[in-house]
Amino acid sequence: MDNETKPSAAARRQFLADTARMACGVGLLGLGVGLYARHARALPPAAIRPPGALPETDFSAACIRCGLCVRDCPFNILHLAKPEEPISTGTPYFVARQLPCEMCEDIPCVKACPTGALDHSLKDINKSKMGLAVLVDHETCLNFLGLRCDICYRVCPVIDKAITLDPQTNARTGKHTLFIPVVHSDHCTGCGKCEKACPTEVASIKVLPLYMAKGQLSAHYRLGWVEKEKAGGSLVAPDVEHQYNMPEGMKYESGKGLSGSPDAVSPAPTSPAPAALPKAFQGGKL
Amino acid sequence: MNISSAIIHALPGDVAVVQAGLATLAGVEVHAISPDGKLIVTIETDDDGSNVATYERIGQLDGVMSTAMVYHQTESEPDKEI
Amino acid sequence: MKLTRREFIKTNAIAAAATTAGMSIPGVALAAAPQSQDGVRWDKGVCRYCGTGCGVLVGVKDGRVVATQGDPDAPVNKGLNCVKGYFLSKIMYGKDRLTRPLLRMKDGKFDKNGEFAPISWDAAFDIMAEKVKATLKEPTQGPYGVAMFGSGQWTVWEGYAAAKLMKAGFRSNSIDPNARHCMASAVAGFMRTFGIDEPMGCYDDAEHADVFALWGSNMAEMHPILWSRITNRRLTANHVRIHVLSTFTHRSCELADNELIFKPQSDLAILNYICNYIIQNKAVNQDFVKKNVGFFKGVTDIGYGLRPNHPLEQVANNNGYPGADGKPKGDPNKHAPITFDEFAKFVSEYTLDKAHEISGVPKDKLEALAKAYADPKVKVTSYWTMGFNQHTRGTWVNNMIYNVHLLVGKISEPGNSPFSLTGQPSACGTAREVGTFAHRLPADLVVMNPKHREFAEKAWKLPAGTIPPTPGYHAVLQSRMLKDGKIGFYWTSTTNNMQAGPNINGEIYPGWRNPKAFVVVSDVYPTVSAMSADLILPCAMWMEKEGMFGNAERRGQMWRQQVKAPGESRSDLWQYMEFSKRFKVEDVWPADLLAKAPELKGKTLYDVLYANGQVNKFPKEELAKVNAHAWAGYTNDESEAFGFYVQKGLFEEYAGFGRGHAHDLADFDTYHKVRGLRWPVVDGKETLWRFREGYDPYVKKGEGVKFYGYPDGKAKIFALPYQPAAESPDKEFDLWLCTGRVLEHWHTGSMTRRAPELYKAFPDAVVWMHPKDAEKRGLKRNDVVKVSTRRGDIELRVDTKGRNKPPEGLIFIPFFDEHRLVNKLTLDATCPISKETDFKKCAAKVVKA
Amino acid sequence: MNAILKTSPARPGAEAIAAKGWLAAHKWLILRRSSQIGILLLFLIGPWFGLWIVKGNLNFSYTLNFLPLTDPYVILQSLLARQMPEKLALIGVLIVTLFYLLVGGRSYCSWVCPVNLLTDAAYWLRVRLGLKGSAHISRPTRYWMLGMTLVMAFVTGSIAWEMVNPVSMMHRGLFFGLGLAWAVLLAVFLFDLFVMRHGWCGHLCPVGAFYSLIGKLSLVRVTLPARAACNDCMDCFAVCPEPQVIRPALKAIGGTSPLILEANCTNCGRCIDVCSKDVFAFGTRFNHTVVTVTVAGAPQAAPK
Repeated sequence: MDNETKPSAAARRQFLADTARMACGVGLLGLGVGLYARHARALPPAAIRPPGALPETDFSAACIRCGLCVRDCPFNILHLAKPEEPISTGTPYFVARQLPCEMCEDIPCVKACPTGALDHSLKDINKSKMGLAVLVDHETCLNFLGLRCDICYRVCPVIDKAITLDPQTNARTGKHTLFIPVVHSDHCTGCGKCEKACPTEVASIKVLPLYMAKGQLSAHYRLGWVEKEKAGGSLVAPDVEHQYNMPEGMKYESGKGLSGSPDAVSPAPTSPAPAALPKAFQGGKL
Repeated sequence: MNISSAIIHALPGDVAVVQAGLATLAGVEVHAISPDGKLIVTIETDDDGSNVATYERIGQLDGVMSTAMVYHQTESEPDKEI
Repeated sequence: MKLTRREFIKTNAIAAAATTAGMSIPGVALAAAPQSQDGVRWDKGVCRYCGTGCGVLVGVKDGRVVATQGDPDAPVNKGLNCVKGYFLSKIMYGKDRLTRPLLRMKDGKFDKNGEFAPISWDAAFDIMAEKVKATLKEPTQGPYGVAMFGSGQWTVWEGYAAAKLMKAGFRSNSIDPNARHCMASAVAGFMRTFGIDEPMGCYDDAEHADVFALWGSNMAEMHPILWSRITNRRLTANHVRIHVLSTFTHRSCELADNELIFKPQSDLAILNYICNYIIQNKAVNQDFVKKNVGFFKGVTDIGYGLRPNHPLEQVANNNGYPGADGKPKGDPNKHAPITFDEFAKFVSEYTLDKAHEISGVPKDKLEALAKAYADPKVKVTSYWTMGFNQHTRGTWVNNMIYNVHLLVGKISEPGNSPFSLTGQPSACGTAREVGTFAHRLPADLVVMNPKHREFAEKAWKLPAGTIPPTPGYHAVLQSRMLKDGKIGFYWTSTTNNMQAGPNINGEIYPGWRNPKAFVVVSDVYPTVSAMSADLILPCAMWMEKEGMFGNAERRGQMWRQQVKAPGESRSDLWQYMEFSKRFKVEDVWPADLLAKAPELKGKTLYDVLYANGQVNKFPKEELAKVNAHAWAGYTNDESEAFGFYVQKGLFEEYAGFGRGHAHDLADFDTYHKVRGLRWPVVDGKETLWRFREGYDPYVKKGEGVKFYGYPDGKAKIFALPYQPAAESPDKEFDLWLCTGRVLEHWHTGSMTRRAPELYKAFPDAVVWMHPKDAEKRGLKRNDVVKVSTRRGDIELRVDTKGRNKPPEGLIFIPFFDEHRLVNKLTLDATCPISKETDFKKCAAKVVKA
Repeated sequence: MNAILKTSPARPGAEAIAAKGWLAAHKWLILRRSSQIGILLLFLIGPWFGLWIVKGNLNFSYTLNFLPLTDPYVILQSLLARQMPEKLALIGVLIVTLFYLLVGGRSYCSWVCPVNLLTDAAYWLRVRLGLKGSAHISRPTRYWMLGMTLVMAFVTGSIAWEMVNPVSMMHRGLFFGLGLAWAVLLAVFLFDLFVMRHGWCGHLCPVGAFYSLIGKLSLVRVTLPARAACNDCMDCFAVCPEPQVIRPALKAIGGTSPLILEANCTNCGRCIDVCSKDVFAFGTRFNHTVVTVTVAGAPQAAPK
């Protein structure tokens, strides 16, 4: 060691070899870590990030694993991932089936985040997108079977917006209704209360990451009725009035079809009521 | 173990004779007798061979017109609780 | 029952052979019962919860109910259930099921302040008998001090056996069912308007009406399967309209074409406005009204059913309470005939403007509703539940909805139906029809009527004068009498009044813990009530006994006992009958009564009431015979215990009251075969719509419509005013508090909270509040708040979104949660006529906890 | 260093105990352990007793909802992964950086880091068991490790190192649940015990490497005001986790000041404790003065 200042050729070779060995070792380790990190970026579907979480790639860069969000969650629903879990170690998540997000109005978890991994521009918890509820199994959903469960609907904190019930006739009984739960992605926050409360043995409705849950229409087709509503009227000049050959007492209206009958003049009884459809028949459904 | 059930048609007058005959066969139990001469029996034997033999012997009993097996099941652990 | 595989296979083998040979084999019970591949035996039953009466099939394996299914052949539900029904198979198997009698003891003896310790049934009945006898002798208590609080969840024969034990055995009319909290107003409404109880229509109205009006009923959550039928009607018939009236927005409003959120109590004004609208617009069905209706004006200063010393009662001159002279102050039920014109004049002050002003409902919405009722071409079915019934003017408001239907003649025909829904599985079948109310006897008979008493005494083969002539203590009065020391022995069953009754802090708890009272609770789980009692008796429930329920459309449905009750649990029926053996007639009847029937001397109440030659008419062999079509060798625990077909005997004796009196039930055996029948069942035919020729066998040819409940065949229209609630918000208590239910839990949750999935679905009660009200108080959603009234306070979380959306100034709290007892807050004001509590209106305040 | 162990059969510090008494010979060790455990306790009374003085962990903590403290290393990785933290975290970085500039970068390792407790224990046991052999990895490897973690943050766009970092894993694990982190920590312990002396903290840990960079400029230093009194007992070398830092200053190689300026000195103060001659003392990087006066009584000390 005394020769440190003046290394011999052999020592220099030794040094170079050592350095190369070190670089290779560390490099291999780095490769492992890198691959592991990439792997862990594919968040398992059951793990849901707190509200305001950046997209997973950004999140794993911004989250410094401090656990402040965990500490400030008043309902103790958040955990930090442990090394054995298939989630980036130390990052916060919750499992809806165990304890869902209670959607605090003041969003304390986001406020607590020192780095913006939970986006501080999220001020309204209803705008958060932790995931998207998906009624994954129509075969076991009690409402699809005609039973009156609709628990997912009633526990939804954004009831009537994020989940609506679409009534359809129960063809089997002929006199009952199937209340089909429909999730609306523009309002669903992915809080997971529906998944937690779903009474079937294995939840029939689950919160999935947005990228898994959401489909997308192709740009080459537009929904005519949506476009018309957006435009506030027909995109092409409105139809002109039609005239029809009709027997006495009968009426034919474009869109409505035939009405009245030749003998009975009075129309079918309708009771007067404000014109709008019941909310159950609107529900944001297309 | 073989368990099977059968309907035995006996001549109406010979029911008692048939019943006595069945009583001599091992593993055969009479469960019901109808007025028109039908007997419902179960037959328990250890293997297929003795099962067939038992049916043959029933057929040979005096007063038996016909024997019809209705139900048959083999069970390896007959004394296990369900 | 344990079976080896050999036995199992043999049984199957025999069954197969027997089926092929067309023979039946006695002693092979298993084989004859329908059994599926997985060894589950299925039999028909009825859902244990609400008054809808959904049919279910119950699957039993190894002596345990392992599965249920909606009965696809049941006409009500066609195989469907709500989510509570989905978990039916779990309700009997909560971990804390009671299995032994438990008595509060200290040093081996009963002590009111002791700890619960297990005792034998013998010891339990010993102390009960001792307490009953002491109460009968105690001058301040007497026979009416022996009181019972029963249930609309009693099976028909349990209610009947209990009523008989109380009214004829102990000669106390102090028996009342929890249905008093639930539909007494509907009953009083029926009796006052029609002179006969129970709805005239049936569920099939749902497929025929053009307009549905919900008055204080959240059917979407409380009658989920019926709601699904109404929704389907709206869905499949374009012209159908739905009007929902409520004091807050709830799930049923989703389907509303017309949502009317009115101020609490203003339904009275709206109903009068509708009558006025009908008259002003010449929409009265003149022919119908002339022929079928009489007009009456009721007394109005009837008080609020509060304690007599309450200021509101002191100024009420027709509340029927003892006045200064000791005589009753008038009669709240009193009414005198008026003319149609007088009635028209009376309602004429309820103009659209006034109705709008009182109710706060926009005028166009009120008018739309009135038009629907007035339009002769439109068939209207009105449904109501607790919004009407739990009302300090509950009887009135029931009368007033009939006013509307009667004025336009929209009644007693498919689609035109005022229909009172029920919340308990046998509120109609047991509580009402069997006559377990403090003033009633079976089949609409009442104790005040000497002819009715005579009829009952004869039917029961008892001496004249056995049944006392005055009504006993009703539900709320029982709580007060307990507190005042007037009740010495109190027995409640199949109900949870310490959670469901009003003003727990002020009345019920102090009453039950009064040293002068001995309180017995028969129940299956350690409910709040059980834990407040002195003696707990473990009960058999639902499929652990043979039963019959009667649903809201007059449909009676029976089931067989499927499994044994756990441990030492016994059915209520066994409890009443076995307990009756503890009394000799001499112990409980006065000498002069006994002198009229010397042949009864020395006999026990059991001999007199149950082994009377009628109830014990059917020998044990009947069990197998009656049920042979379903189940060979069937028997049940009560019949084994007493040696005769107890249920059949009780049923047939009871059915004798109604047959020929427009309450006809079919014979016992039939009910065990069918999926329920709607009474009156005459010549084997059910009745769907009452009071109308063709549909109702009691209306003769050519009579058209006949309301035969009254001798003149006419129904009554009542002129009754709008009056304010007993307690309204003020400066300090500035919010209306309304209580109620949620779909996931049934009533006090003693069953549903023990199904883990249902508990998880809605674990804790919350207070729903308008977001602005929350903001004003500095509250956020999910904050823990303290809700208080003049009677107490509770802490729970606030919800500003979600299923219920109260308007500003009103909060809603469900009562299912035993850890957040909202009935510590409620006021024990009742309808003075029906004596039913108003759980929907009192004044409360909310602060951050 | 094998030689050292051979020539001093007694435990290092025995002389100092004899000279100064046990307490004085353990003063800094006790203070340091108190600091390490005290910090853990501060974090633990929250989850244990619901008394929230400090929330979070060493990556970021928030004290009394007032004082933010951020690990600059993790923020550096986050920045390299192209994420800008919130202001609060940056204030925390500033405070922490300034603090360690003051007290010495690797003070983090010896006074704060919980892994140090573990590796110290491993070393103590190693000596106890008389385990001799040690693998050879050069000390600068840690800088390669540091470089690698930073490159990985940049390349993967995530704080990749945090997934395996035993330091934060241990600290976080203690308050939020260890999970399988115990296995990682056990591996570190066993590595230090059987494979390599001072293996993790002294050779590999990139966190330590990072803090050593701050340490290059930091103020508080171990000074050797009485280096002349050194009797070459070698106890300081025996206890020092980074013994290479002592020699230049002690032996005045290249005419250096009596000041340990090496970035990897952890300011643990153990050398001060074990020196019976009181050669070492805490001072600042500006303490260049050498005490020429012989320390009184020093020669007489050290009874064997």
